[in-house]
Amino acid sequence: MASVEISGLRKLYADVVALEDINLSIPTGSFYTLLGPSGCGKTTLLRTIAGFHRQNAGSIAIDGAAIENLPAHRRDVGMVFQDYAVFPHLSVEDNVAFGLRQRKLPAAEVRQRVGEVLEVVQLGAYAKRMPHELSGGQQQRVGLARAIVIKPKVLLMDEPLSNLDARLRVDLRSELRRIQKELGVTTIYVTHDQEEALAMSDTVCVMYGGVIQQAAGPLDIYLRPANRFVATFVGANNFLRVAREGAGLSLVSGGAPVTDLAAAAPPSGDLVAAVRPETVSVHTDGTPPPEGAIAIPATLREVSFIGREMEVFVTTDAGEEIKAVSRPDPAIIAQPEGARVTVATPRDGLIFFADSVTGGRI
Amino acid sequence: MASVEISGLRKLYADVVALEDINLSIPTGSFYTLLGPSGCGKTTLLRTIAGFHRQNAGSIAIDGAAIENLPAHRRDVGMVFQDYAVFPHLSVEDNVAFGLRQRKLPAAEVRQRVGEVLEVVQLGAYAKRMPHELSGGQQQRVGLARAIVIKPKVLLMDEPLSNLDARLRVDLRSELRRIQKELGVTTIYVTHDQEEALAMSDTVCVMYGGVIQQAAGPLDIYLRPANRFVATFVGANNFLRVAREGAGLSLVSGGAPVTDLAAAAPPSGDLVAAVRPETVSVHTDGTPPPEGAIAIPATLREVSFIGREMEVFVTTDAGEEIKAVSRPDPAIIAQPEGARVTVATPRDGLIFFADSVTGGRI
Amino acid sequence: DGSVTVYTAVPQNFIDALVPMFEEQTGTSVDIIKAGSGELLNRLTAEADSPQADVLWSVDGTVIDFNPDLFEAYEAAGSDMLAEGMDQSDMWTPFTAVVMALIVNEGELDGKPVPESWEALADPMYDDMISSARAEASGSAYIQLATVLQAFDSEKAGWDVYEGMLSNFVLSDSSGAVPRFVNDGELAVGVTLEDAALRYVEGGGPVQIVYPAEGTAIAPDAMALVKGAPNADNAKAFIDFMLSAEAQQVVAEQGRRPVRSDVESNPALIPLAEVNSVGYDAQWAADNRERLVEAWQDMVLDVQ
Amino acid sequence: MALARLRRRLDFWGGATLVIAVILAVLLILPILRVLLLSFVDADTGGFTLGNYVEVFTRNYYVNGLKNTLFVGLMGTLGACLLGIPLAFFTARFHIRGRAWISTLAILVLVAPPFIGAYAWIMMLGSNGFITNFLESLGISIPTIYGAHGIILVFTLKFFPFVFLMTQTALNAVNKSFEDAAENLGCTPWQRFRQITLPLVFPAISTGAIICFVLAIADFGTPAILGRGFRTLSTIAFAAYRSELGGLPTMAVTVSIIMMAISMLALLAQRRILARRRYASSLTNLPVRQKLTGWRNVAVHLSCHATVLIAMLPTLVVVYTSFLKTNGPVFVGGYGLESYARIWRTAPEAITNSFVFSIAAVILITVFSALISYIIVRRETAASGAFDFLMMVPYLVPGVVMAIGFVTTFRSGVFSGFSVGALLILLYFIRRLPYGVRSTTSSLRQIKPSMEEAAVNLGAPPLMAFLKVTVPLIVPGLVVGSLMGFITAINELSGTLIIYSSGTITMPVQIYLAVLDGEFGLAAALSTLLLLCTGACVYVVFRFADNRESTFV
Ligand SMILES: Nc1ncnc2c1ncn2[C@@H]1O[C@H](COP(=O)(O)OP(=O)(O)OP(=O)(O)O)[C@@H](O)[C@H]1O
Ligand SMILES: Nc1ncnc2c1ncn2[C@@H]1O[C@H](COP(=O)(O)OP(=O)(O)OP(=O)(O)O)[C@@H](O)[C@H]1O
Ligand SMILES: [Mg+2]
Ligand SMILES: [Mg+2]
Repeated sequence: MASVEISGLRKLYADVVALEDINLSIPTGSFYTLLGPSGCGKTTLLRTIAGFHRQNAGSIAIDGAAIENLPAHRRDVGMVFQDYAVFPHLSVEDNVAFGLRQRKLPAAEVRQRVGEVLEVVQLGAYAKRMPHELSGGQQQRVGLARAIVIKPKVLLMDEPLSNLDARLRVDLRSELRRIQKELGVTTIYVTHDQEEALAMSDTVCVMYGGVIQQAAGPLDIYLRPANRFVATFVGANNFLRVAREGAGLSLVSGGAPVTDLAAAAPPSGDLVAAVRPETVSVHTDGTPPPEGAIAIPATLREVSFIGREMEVFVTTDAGEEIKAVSRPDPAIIAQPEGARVTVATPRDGLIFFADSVTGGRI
Repeated sequence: MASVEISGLRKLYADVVALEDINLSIPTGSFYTLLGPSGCGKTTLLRTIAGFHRQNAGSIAIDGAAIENLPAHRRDVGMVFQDYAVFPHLSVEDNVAFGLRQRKLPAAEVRQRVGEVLEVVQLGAYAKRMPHELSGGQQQRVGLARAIVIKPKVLLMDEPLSNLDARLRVDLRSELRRIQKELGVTTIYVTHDQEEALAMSDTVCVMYGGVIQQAAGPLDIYLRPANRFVATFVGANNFLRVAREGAGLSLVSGGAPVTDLAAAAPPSGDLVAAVRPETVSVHTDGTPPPEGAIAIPATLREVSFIGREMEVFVTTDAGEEIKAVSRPDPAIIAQPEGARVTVATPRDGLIFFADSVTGGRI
Repeated sequence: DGSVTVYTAVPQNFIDALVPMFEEQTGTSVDIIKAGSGELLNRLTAEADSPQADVLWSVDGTVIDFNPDLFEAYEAAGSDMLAEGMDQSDMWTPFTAVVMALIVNEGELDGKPVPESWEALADPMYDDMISSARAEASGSAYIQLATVLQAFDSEKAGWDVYEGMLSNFVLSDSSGAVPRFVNDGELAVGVTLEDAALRYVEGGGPVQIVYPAEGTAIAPDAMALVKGAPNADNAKAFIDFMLSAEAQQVVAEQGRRPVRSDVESNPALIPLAEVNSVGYDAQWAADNRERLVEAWQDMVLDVQ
Repeated sequence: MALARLRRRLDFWGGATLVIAVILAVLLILPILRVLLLSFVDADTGGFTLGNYVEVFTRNYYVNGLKNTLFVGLMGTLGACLLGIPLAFFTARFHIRGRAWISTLAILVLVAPPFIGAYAWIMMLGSNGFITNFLESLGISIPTIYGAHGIILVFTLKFFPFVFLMTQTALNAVNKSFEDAAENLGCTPWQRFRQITLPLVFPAISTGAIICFVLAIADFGTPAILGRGFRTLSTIAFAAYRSELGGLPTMAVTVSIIMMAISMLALLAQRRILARRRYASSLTNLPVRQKLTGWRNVAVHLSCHATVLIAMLPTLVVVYTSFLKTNGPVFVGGYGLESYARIWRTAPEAITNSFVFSIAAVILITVFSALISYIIVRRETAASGAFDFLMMVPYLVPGVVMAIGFVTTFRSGVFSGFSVGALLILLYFIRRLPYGVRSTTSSLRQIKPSMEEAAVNLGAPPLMAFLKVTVPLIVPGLVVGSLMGFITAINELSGTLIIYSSGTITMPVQIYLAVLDGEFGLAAALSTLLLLCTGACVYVVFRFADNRESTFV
């Protein structure tokens, strides 16, 4: 239970920059998630903290004490591995006891702590089993028990759920969060699944290209993405081209101009507007769009009914594609390809960005 | 392009019944999906149609001609394999040409048809590549091209997307559907992913235990499941216990009695009501449930924000668990665990079933 | 007491019979390295700086004459009892007299007459019926070659006969296998050592020994003290023992000709005096070895 | 700072890498270089010359040997493929009763003691062989076993298990969907086999064939005994080494180097061809074995069982012979244990030595296999690649070359001072180390690195993590590799023959000498004993290895 402070961290593989000027600060006891696409450096950051490889620059401090030069086996951070890494030649009990024995604790204490921790992960009855007699989810919990029994200052997890099937993944999500809260251990969690990150975290840290893009609470990340990349990666936004009209901004595809943000916009450079699919509604002749919303005429391209929701893909007259997601509406599903529709989104559903991969919000 | 008629099909492995009395009828050009959990017999049915093993009873007819006794290499059905099965020692071109050469077509025609089909699957530029130089999605398309180039009467696909990553899976879904429509080839498609089945199919055939449970259009399957199994497998329903009260039925967890269905209910045996999570709304003190809805008092257990939606788990006072899914509501997300809430669902959101795995709808 | 290291090319049956006797008599333990004589010489050359061996036992004497640097002259006790013609060099002591002979399996001759001379072996009717070791690889096969070359009027005449023989030969790499092949009926005739043939005769095999009419080699085989031998005294005792009447008696029992005048040959063999000798010139054989082997190697490719 | 970096480099693994590099340099590279140098030495003057090579490529005697070697090597390999591929296909695709038995026999054929098998063939198919005589009594006359065709027959039967086992393993891993897809696209079963299955297992077939080829051209015993006038490079090299002229074995070495070069060329050619054809196999979608019926079933069963039984015949003859009654070198009819009695008189030392040397070598092999495998698999340094490559070298270097290299390197100069026993142990160690490394490496590759990282993360220093987590997990690989090392070490002949000395004779050498003396009974008894030890090891390997058959190739 400790706070983590990382500053100016930089890591190269040969001449590939894997991490660039990473600065982050994690308060004691919180659940901190690194979220980002494949190759963005999440694993590298986690493994650098664990000491499996050395940074090229920067410092890592736990509770104020620098640890970046300690060898991995002396860092006192627990780690839960993506592939569980449960020692197959040791029983559940011996797996969990491994770290304690390494620390030369008295046998009685080892026994007691192993017992306690197995209760926490609800594996008490499995103490004598060998790993191959356990299911994937149970093995995952052995991996977790083994990491937390040593009372690490910080707990690291690298996509611990990604090898499990969809249902188990959702179940274990709550389970992991429960245990983390119960122990109050500061946790750094890696995932590339936005749903997982949003559901579990106190803070979500979105990374891209070895650089931190935004670190904030789940709702903030979702509703107020700091830059275009975050908006792309979290929330599956539509991006629409923006035209400058005198002092105002308007969508190229149509709709009334937006003026209130024009002042904040940079004097030059292209802009885009992000629109979340669930804020877009689709209207046929019979149902007019709501008053005050931005309405864009378009052609229906595809309607896909996927159960709880339907996905509607339309092409605006300006040739832009927009995806709308809503509860299924048989009237829309029944529309033929090529039907004329109007899509609408409320004004405050638009977020403007400079038009580059990581262009900032305006 | 042909119709498929299967009747009384039965298949045993040793003494395990894998298929029992399968009857189905697929109109020319339609996209027919077999959906069901692992082990329900989907692959067995598909491979029996392809001729990889022999049925124990029943008949299979394509365009009215019985094929069930032809050897596999003379059935003229195309097949796309789950693991692509692209021949690794042949180039893309040679893979696609394989079936044509087998049919001893003239070289010029082979060349021309291969060229055409590679354009259809958008791999024209890759003709000379070897399979290991292709991505998973591209290999999948080679497998598809190879199957369709022989102009099979029927196209079979066994979970062709399940080995691909989530994003590609969604992209290829539309792609496959587009190609199938373009060619108009009658297609039998196997999946265990309900979203995929609902999004792609003309008809979804839900199987369980080697038996067809329901075959209908996607909306019908989702909104009007024929039995409890279909309701469980498609739509992630909540199931609530039902009490008989005189001539009426009511939920054990509470809410006004439902009387109109009582007549249809069997005279004895337990019943359950299925409630789809997206029809359930959660209400705190401030916001009363809508008029006329069934309102159930409950305790909040967990709220999970997963982006576009939030999942709310509550326990009713009768001890039943209900999951509600809706657009995120910061007011609910802010509620502490254990808060008192009311959950509500409209009357017509309830579907009643006899309480057994495949209990019928009432 | 102590030990002695012996490099030897002698057949195993001599080792089995003689070495335990020596060990018992002197209390000296014997380490035996058994290999072909060429190989042994390679070893001795390689080890010249720090000799491992004490005695080289039972090799063609010219090998020793040819490499005088590796050995030390020694006059064994009992040298005065050597039979006539056995004492040929100061560098080495004779151990036995080796007689070259033919071994014949009459049953495999398909009715052809038993060959009685070298010249008969050259008769084309024996094509592919005669077993011989390769003269390039086996010491005794080389002696046989040299014997034939010496048995006729000129070397040229000898080569003519030998060429005929060689075209009838079926060659094997080891001389030990020659009588084995004949005994087992794989081939009908073998050019071999008298004592090797005798073991099959005594064992009850369907074979007989024939001495070529033109004469054959009666060649002493040699023992010598290795220069710088770590156990020189034991080595001398070993050589002395092998020349003793007692040991030579065993030699006779094993079918080799003893070198002492006071020990009789094995009664199963005809007396040595009755064997026609070519008066084998070992020095000539040694001097011309390289030339003869190359000629042999070229001839093999032509006639085989 | 620089000091700190050095300290980081020189952790336990840095040190181990260094030690191993030195050992490989001294025991492997140096001796081979010495031999290579020797082939450029003029035997008479001791100066540099290309004359040895000129002589080999111009004198008919050698050129002929070279041609013969290539001929029997290629034909033997072809024969091995013709036997091995169908057998592999039958056992992999059809239900064959006694499949385990077939594999076991094939493996016993591989590990049978060297040299004596050829003699057994003479007893069966020689001019007076019992099969020859039997057929003659039926009025059938067949050519004798001697000459090129006999050598090819023996090579075929002796080496086909390599092709068989490798191909079978590959066939078992071919993704079933490929064959289904071919059928779905209109292939009949035979078309499917030719167009899909065969190309897919071609890499395995060619690897098996290369092993056959390399072993066939280095094989000495078979052409020596069956060749009669037919000389190959291996018999020429041996004859040159044994020739009584003494002096430097320059011609022997030159001929050996040429044999080695041929092997290397063959291997490089195969690698080039394969470079574009590595197909990952599927471990989940495995083919199913088909049940055959009627005459096909009978024919397939017969051919499978007959193949391995015929290949096993020489071994059976050897065992049988060891129980024949003897008088001196002559078999006198009836059965007896004289041959075994003679072992106790003449060979107890050989038996002890064989075990002592092999076990000592195997202990070294075990320890170093564990370390080298770890460095190859887990440490991404230049050394890993170099070690991986070096582990192929001993497969290609004939025993004679290695041994001559040892003698020239360790009998004088800087590295002298090893006893002969120690040299033999080191020779076995370096020649058989690849078995241990290969098996351990594949074991280790299956273990995810996260295993060791987890241990380190839990507080174990690197060496401790290795001992407590890695080593227990690679035990099966280590055991299998070590036993393979043991089997091949205790059967080593060609190298031992050149190095052994006073008191260091081994069983194979004793067998070789007995055969040369025509003492076939003794040789047979010793061979039977050796076969027994080997068989016991094979049994243990079977119990430990996951993929038992492929362990042996
Ligand atoms: N050992 C290595 N050598 C060279 N480059 C590496 C190495 N490991 C990772 N990289 C590179 O560093 C970058 C970051 O990799 P990292 O594994 O941290 O990504 P990640 O965010 O964990 O991705 P994923 O979600 O796929 O696990 C990538 O570009 C990757 O290719
Ligand atoms: N070769 C076989 N021998 C015996 N039983 C089999 C065989 N193949 C399948 N089965 C059994 O038949 C049933 C149906 O299997 P099938 O492979 O058709 O299921 P599936 O619906 O395709 O499942 P999945 O989604 O896992 O692919 C299962 O109970 C399975 O265990
Ligand atoms: Mg990662
Ligand atoms: Mg399936």
